[in-house]
Amino acid sequence: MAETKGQTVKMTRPKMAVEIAGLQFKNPVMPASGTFGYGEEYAPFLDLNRLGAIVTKGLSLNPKAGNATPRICETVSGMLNAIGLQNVGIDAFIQHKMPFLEQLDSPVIVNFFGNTLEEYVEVAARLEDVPGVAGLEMNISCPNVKHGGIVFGTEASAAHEVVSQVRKKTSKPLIVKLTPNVTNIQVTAKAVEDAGADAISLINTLTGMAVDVKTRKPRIANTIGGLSGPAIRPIAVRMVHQVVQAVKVPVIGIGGISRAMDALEFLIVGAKAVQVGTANFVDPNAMATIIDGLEEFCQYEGIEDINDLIGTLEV
Amino acid sequence: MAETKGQTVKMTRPKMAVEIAGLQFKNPVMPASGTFGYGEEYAPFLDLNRLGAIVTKGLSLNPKAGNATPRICETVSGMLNAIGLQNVGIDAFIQHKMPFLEQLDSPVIVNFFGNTLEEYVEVAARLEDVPGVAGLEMNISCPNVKHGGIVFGTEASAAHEVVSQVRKKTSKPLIVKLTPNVTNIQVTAKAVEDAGADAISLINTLTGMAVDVKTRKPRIANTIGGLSGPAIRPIAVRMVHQVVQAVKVPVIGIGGISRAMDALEFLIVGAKAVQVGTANFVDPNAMATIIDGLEEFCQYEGIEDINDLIGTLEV
Amino acid sequence: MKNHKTIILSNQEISPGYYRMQILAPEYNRLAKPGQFVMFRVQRSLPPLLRRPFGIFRAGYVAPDCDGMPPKEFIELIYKVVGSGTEIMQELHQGDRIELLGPLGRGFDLGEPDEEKILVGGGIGLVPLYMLAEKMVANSNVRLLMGGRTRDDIITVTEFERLGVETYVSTEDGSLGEEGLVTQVLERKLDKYPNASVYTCGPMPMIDAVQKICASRGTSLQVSLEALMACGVGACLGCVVKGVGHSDENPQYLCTCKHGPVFNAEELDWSRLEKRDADCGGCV
Amino acid sequence: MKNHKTIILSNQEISPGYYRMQILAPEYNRLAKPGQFVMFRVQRSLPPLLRRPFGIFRAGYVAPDCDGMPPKEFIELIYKVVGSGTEIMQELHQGDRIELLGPLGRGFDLGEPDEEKILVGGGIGLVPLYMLAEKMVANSNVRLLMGGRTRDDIITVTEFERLGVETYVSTEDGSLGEEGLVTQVLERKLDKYPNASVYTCGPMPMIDAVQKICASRGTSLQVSLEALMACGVGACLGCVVKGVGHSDENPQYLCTCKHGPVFNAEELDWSRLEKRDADCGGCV
Ligand SMILES: Cc1cc2nc3c(=O)[nH]c(=O)nc-3n(C[C@H](O)[C@H](O)[C@H](O)COP(=O)(O)OP(=O)(O)OC[C@H]3O[C@@H](n4cnc5c(N)ncnc54)[C@H](O)[C@@H]3O)c2cc1C
Ligand SMILES: Cc1cc2nc3c(=O)[nH]c(=O)nc-3n(C[C@H](O)[C@H](O)[C@H](O)COP(=O)(O)OP(=O)(O)OC[C@H]3O[C@@H](n4cnc5c(N)ncnc54)[C@H](O)[C@@H]3O)c2cc1C
Ligand SMILES: Cc1cc2nc3c(=O)[nH]c(=O)nc-3n(C[C@H](O)[C@H](O)[C@H](O)COP(=O)(O)O)c2cc1C
Ligand SMILES: Cc1cc2nc3c(=O)[nH]c(=O)nc-3n(C[C@H](O)[C@H](O)[C@H](O)COP(=O)(O)O)c2cc1C
Ligand code: FES
Ligand code: FES
Repeated sequence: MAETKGQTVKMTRPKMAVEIAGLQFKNPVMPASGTFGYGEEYAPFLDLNRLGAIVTKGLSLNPKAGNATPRICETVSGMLNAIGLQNVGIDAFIQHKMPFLEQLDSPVIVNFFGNTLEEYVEVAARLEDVPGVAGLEMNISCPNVKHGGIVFGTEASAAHEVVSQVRKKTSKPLIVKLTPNVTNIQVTAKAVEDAGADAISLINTLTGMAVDVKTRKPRIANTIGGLSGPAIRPIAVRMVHQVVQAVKVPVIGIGGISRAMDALEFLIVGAKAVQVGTANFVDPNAMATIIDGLEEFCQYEGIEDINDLIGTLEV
Repeated sequence: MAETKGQTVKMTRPKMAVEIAGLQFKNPVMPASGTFGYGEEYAPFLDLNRLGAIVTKGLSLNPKAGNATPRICETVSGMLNAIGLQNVGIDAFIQHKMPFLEQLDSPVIVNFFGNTLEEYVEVAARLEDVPGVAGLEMNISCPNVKHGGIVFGTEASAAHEVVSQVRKKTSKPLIVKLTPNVTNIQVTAKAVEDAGADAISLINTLTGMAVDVKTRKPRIANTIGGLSGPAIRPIAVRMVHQVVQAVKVPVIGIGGISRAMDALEFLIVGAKAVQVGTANFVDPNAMATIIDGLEEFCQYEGIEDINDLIGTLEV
Repeated sequence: MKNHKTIILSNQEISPGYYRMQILAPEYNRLAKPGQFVMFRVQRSLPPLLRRPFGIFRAGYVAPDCDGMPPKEFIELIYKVVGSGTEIMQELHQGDRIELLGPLGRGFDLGEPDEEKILVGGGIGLVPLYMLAEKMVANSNVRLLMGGRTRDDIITVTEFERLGVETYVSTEDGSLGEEGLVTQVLERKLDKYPNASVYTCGPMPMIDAVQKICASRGTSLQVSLEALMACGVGACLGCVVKGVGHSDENPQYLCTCKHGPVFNAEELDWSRLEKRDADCGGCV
Repeated sequence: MKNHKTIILSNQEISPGYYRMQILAPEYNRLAKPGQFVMFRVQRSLPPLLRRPFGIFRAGYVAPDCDGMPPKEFIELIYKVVGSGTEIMQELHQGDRIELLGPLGRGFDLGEPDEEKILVGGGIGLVPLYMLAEKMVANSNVRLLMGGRTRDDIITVTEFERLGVETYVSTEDGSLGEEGLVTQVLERKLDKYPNASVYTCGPMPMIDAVQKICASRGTSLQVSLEALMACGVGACLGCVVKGVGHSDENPQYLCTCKHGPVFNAEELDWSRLEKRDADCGGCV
């Protein structure tokens, strides 16, 4: 049946552009923060201008040392990481990394975080006037040092407050990235929407752990790390589905996307764009292949504009 | 180094028995509820008396129809299921399934659930005097129909109440099985310990979803299902680790165990026993192989009693 | 019913996208009944995680080595490459290690001797009909009505003919045999042999049409169903179909793996049977 | 630095548990520097999910077919089977499709001509030293001190000898060469050639001992490190080691994949280097 469709469509190229919070993306595919460095690391392997957007490694006010090693470990169809948000700090980023990113066509989204509410606000403020920063992605999966280390994103009220404060300081499109380690993702999603988020991205990693049975030590120095990769995709699709039902702002789907087929699951449940994380490590060209695959799928199915595919789940 | 150990140990067989809530298990390996039918289905493939215990399919007061099909779907290194707790009901179980189970050496643990608090209590009460029922495993991952369908196990107060009520009606060892779909597993664990659970088992499945991109339909009729299998193991190990830190009652580890190595991760973080679920489908002999593997590991590492291995994580 | 760790004897493409795999399978020639199936696993491979169900096409003895040892038993599977698991299967070679759980399920009832027998196979659905025909030809007239989308879907017909089965081929695009649906042929044959019993396996829409035809004529019908399966042994309840007495209060589910895959048409609640194919294409 | 989809030319066991794999690798003979590595992936295979890092043992040209085409380039890896990924690698055959990301990282600095060069290799750590020796023998005396636990761990020594490298073998159990640690031999050689430069790769405890010896004598040392890697290109920050100026306030991390795997010993903070081996044995 699909074949008949394939034969009958005119071979015009489908429209692939999507818009999120006023930002224009030439296609709905972009890297997930922390898996693509500051962009330049992947320039030898992939035409960065093909991407819908570039999303940077998460940035904090000051340079951050991160965790002890070992920091990563492969698990079944996934990996654990506890990099500990090591980064060069916002000033060094602006000075040393932005010049490269600024010259790209693709919009640059800066992912950032803080260990206190004030730090979140301060980082957002510093990014306000930086040329070439198209939008912000706010990672609320960080422990709130002032409040006993509870992760901002796991308490709707804390999430609401930190997003509200940041919202006051930035006029840029603000994407809030949710942690999946919660009982009810719709509650946090609504809280951050209510606090002024222009869009929501999810999921960040699921907390996990692996043990080396010979040494009896955790496989990563930090004991607990974040699980990513194909293994988590069903959880991510479920959460994106739930969030799309709960909020009006656009949603960006993340989690275990390696192939166009995987990206399609997220688009069909209603994500307007997707981010690709761990798959970049497996294949530095993964995003290009996914973009091609999405285009082919639309062509094959006779979909003229990828927006016509978004949210077409039949329940 | 391990080899030197292997060479120097005397070849006496390690002690494999563990005790949980007064129950004696000849080894720490048992099936996870719902993946082993009522035991008899696997009798042709495996000597059921080799198992530490038998855990039945989840039972409710009345026969339960379960969900529409398709009910299962493979995902990357895992599977989704939405069987919908189809079962024969407690009376038919006692009449038709117990006679077979009663003649086994291995203790029989009956998994049960309810859609209301009263149903939980009633099922436990009916099991109280059934000969051959060694213990109960209470599945609190069910929607509480009286309270807007919120899953009992996702609210510490609801979990506390239902376990307290059941505790009053049963003198049998009571294992409470936790859902992993919560922000803080330690909170639910403490609540059910406080309510009188003799032991805690975890994890039940993580909610997930998969989409057929051609038909644009969810792959399982129920839209959302439970994710199990190797993919979820890191999440399960992390949660068992956290629960062991939080409670004094013994913990049974579940989630993605296919091999002895996997079971060892759980024992090392402190589980006194493990349950094997999805792996039974892949290899009906999996539990026997795991038991053999655990014994070999102990022998090789010079561990005389498997209890000496439990909780030996070095952080 | 056992789990055998065994090896592949051969694995060959017999039509575009269709493969025939011969596997060393102790006890199968003696034990396997027509319509039974196996749960197949590539040893130590992941993905796929779950085993894949396949009907037994035929069982037999490998020509004995001149070593005085008893001859070895084998089975043959015929499979179509449709997704992740069968894609891996097509790459397997002689000597590769696999596992078979089986023989599983309830097979066909052979029916009365001397009765007219009509087998209706759609595409790969013809697989379980071969052993059935093998047993039936001894004492009945057996006709095989074989349908497919196109000529590539028509497989092993000559093998049925060699058994002495009369075969009738139809394809939807007319590229082989009669143009049209196999059910047209069935109606004609039933006009001619109104007392025949029908046995069918194939895609759900075909089975459904066959059921309607047989029900309207009061013809005895056995169907072999497919369903998504995790365990294959009645433990997971993933593969259920609704029995004729089913209601929500009094659920009467039948496991395709254990109570089937072959059912008498009257056992099933046809109004509530899922009409979509089990096909889960590219799930993983 | 590219991702090549390419094929295996050969894959053979050269000592129990050690394999040599030759891979078609365009541009590598021209571009690869001693000490660089590749991220290897079995195409379409999962597990393993992540690529595996391997040093480049040697690069060269395949003997040209008489077809007038320019000769094809290859590289050789030598790997030890230790876990899930290398277990799959050992089953690969000529023609199997794989992917190579590389050549990656910073290689060895060849040092001054006419200097004495001492290479210290432990087990599989000898891999990156071969290309290094190949380049160095043109203008320096090169000695290879090769250590292992037992004789099976001593590989490719004759190949080094064929280059004109003087080799000294030691094994912990005395089953080949001198009994004891390779560091004993190093001390003796440094007594004799106090101005030599040292280049080393091997297990962490060995590297650590070599570093202590060289530091105490003021000997110039380059080390090739191993680390768990996800990306291989400096993006994931999984593979970091602490640089000599590192502090929590002013983190100075170096990526083993990008700033290494070869480091001058002075660049690293040896007091804070993880002493345990990267080996993650059987993680998956
Ligand atoms: C009793 C029985 C007998 C069968 N006999 C044959 C046979 O002889 N020859 C043959 O080619 N096929 C047969 N099938 C169908 C066969 O099982 C599927 O084609 C096969 O499982 C597809 O696996 P895959 O990994 O290639 O496809 P994928 O689509 O990647 O599989 C994903 C999941 O869906 C399941 N699935 C997909 N299609 C089917 C299907 N049609 N029926 C059941 N499960 C499915 C798979 O088992 C797997 O769990 C039979 C099915 C059943 C239930
Ligand atoms: C720059 C570099 C060069 C290397 N060169 C060689 C070589 O030439 N020959 C060779 O045999 N080995 C080499 N190694 C080690 C090799 O990468 C590992 O032996 C291999 O990754 C093990 O994979 P596995 O799946 O078999 O083991 P598993 O233990 O199953 O692997 C699990 C995870 O741990 C990682 N891992 C395990 N051991 C190591 C290790 N020692 N170093 C880094 N990561 C590890 C794997 O990459 C994987 O991500 C090198 C490592 C690095 C960093
Ligand atoms: C090594 C690594 C580092 C990451 N760093 C960040 C980060 O700095 N900020 C952030 O918001 N998410 C970070 N993430 C999470 C990813 O952006 C993404 O949400 C997650 O990995 C799930 O997607 P995947 O399965 O495609 O990898 C990181 C993930 C990995 C694997
Ligand atoms: C098909 C299927 C049915 C299940 N039915 C039940 C059940 O009735 N009661 C219950 O407590 N858990 C049930 N579970 C959850 C398992 O007992 C187990 O907690 C979960 O599958 C994780 O373990 P695994 O990864 O080893 O499968 C079921 C799981 C599967 C896959
Ligand atoms: S496949 Fe598990 S019950 Fe039929
Ligand atoms: S391996 Fe990713 S930064 Fe080095």
